[in-house]
Amino acid sequence: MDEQKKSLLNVHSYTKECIERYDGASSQQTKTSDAPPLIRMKLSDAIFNLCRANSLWPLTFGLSCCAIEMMCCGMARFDMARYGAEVFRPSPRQSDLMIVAGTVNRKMAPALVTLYEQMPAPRYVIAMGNCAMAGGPFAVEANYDVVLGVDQLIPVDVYIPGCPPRPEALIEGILQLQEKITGKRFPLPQNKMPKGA
Amino acid sequence: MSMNVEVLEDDKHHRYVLNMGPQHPSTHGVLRVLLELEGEYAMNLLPVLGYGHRCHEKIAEFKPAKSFMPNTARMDYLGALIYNHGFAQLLERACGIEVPERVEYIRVITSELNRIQSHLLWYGAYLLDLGAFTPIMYAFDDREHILDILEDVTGSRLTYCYFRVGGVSKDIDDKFVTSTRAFVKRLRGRFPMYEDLVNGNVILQNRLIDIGELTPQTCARYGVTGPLLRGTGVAYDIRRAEPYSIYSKFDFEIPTETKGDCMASFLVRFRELEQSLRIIEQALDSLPEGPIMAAKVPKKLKIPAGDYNSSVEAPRGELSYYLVSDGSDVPYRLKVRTPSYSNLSIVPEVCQGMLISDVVSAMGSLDLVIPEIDR
Amino acid sequence: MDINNVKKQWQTLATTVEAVDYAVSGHDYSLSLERDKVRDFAAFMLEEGFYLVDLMAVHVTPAIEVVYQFAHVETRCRVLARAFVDDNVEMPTISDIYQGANWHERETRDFHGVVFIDHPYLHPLILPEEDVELKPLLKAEAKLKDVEAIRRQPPEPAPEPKPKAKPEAKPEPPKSQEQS
Amino acid sequence: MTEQYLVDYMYVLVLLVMGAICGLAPLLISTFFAPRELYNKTLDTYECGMDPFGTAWNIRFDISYYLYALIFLAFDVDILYLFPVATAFDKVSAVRGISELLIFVGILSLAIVYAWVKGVFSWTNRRKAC
Repeated sequence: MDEQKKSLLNVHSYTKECIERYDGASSQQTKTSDAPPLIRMKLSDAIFNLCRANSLWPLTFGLSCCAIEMMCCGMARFDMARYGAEVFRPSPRQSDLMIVAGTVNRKMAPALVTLYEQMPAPRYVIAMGNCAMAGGPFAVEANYDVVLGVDQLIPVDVYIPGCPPRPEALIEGILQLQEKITGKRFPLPQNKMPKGA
Repeated sequence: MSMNVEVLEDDKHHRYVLNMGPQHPSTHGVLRVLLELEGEYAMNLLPVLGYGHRCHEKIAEFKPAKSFMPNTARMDYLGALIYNHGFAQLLERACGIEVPERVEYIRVITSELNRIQSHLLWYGAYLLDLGAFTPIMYAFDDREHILDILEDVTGSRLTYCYFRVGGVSKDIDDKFVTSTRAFVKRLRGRFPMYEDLVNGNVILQNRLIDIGELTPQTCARYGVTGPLLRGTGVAYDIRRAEPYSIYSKFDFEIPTETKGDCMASFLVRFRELEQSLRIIEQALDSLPEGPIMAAKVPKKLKIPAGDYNSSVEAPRGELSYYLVSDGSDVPYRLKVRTPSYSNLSIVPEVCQGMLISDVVSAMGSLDLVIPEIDR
Repeated sequence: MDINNVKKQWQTLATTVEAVDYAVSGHDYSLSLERDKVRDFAAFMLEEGFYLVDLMAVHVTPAIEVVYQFAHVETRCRVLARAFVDDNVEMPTISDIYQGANWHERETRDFHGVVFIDHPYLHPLILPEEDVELKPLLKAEAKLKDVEAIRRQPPEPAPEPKPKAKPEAKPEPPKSQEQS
Repeated sequence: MTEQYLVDYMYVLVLLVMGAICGLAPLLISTFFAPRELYNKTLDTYECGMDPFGTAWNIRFDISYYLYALIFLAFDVDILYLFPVATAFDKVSAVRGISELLIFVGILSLAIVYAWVKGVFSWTNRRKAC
């Protein structure tokens, strides 16, 4: 009974997997099944995509500075609620959008991949900020710990540059994701905003 | 009293070990705390750090000292200008550069605005941890005002890189002065509303009073500084104890409490908002004219060999830089002593045996910023 | 906490006690300690009411130098105490006196590989578990400097305000520190 | 006369069917239309991105939870007896109905008063390591 016990701080079961993915050796071998839905109809797809795009529930995954701009986005002034994205779910089970807001380092990579895999099937990823895109200000010769870009670990749908990107950039990223899901960009509510708002 | 990892492994005690792990709403970032639970009581806690480590100190040894300024803002992004101030002061001390009078005033005004912004975010996030959703909306509404004021001058909203060695990069105009005065008046008017909405709330008091008590001796043994130390009755504030820049010119009190529990540090931070407003007003009244850059700042900053210290009062406690220079312009070794690092180290002793919800409220009162701990 | 008898006590504990100009270097006293005196120095400082600001290591040639920084709450007095690690890079721990040093020591071990003797839980703190041997902050051979190079050069006899010219002859360092 | 009888039962049947549909429809939709993309860790227990330690089966629960269950049980049974009262409520004068109801519930709530006095509801906020 002793040997298979994991020491508390021991290596996460996904560390080897992350190292392989980071070196480009394996690409998402951990996918066990990838069957499409049982009933595939154009109409049902259109309806479901419309619903998914307009109610993207992000996972609270704030790692560093970009997390504060993500919070500003959720607040009254920039208000992601206009696009259905303001419900920040703490657990990946109830969220379908993972906004990687901050720097991912080698110790955090296994947790990132685990959380990505524990989200229900139609899952989307936004890489927010230069650190999540390509290591940002830490992609220097002296860096021994920061993962240069989240897309080497998990597939990313929308990249948002900036350090940290402005809240408007995050909202534009969500609109781009909605366009990617449904194929068309929704008439922005801003068009009907009262003058001077 | 710290968690003994070996005892746990063979599981004789059938205690339930839970990860309050890297992705958790109440850890304000990627801090992982191992809770060894007995029913609702966390009998042992073991914070595990390193999930936000970004090699700042190694980067400092590869770049000229002047170009490390953006990194200081990314260590504690809520007190970025104060981190800039500490680093600029470090290099000015080392190279003997005199800073013009106006620059000192600009630095104090913008640093205090940054301190208010950091305390407002703490105020909202802490109450969000305790389950209150409305105060964070009010706090962020005020905070956005500061972000606009500082954005006109510094150009960014969060990770400022506004100070330079010997001065600042852009002068403040009178639009900045008028909007700052308007903001001071507005925020001072909202304090009664905050007082009624939150501080007087009985649920908050039950959640905070007698939770996580600290004594000055514990703070000395752990190196805890900032609002937590002032909560225990010790009026230690670097702006008053080691007056740097021109803080000696302003009169402001150091708010302290006596009990040292979560409510004490809550009230101390809340009252510090008022003191920062007073400093800003006095600084705005006596803002001198003058250049915004020291006369002769060498392009390649030769730092004479030796080791230098500079400590400033960050929103969370004492921030001190320690620079070892071997005469070239690249630092030989730069260590940044960040306040939350020592503030967090009291968790295993103070939160031992607490209910889980009290652990969340005690850690929220530490006002943690994780990349500042992991550097 | 009156500074005089504290200084007398320092004379007994530390090998050199040097008052330093706060305006330039940011701390008041710079001491260098023997390795085995570190624990009783820490105990004495705790009695006097100092709190441990920081504990860090600097990689220099004869041996890695561990720097302790103390400050006092009532009176302004910043003290920097230095000690050299012994040959197999070990240092007595002070985490039972100053519990705050527990994490500082684990971090110094992460970055510099300084092993602190009878430290309660010397696991890596900041680096991942399997990176015990990484020791990122150790200097590459080319950049490694002697300990004298990072000491403050004695000010010129006439310290005129303009930046000092590079001293041609390397002045004999006043403190003779024979390190094994 | 029998039609009226049947019509009444028809309402009950319709409501039952509607309830079943509202219950099962989301389940059916999600089984048929949801994409089935599973990973290794999708079905593992979620613990903040980390691997959980050990199973949750062999932990010993605290005694205080057991007492909460007991009190819940007392009132669960109590509700059970109130269903027949509800049906026969209109045959008795209002005052008598209400007073008997209150006596019945009052007696049963003594269990809570007893538990309260015994301090089941007061959680000490600190428990020293045993």
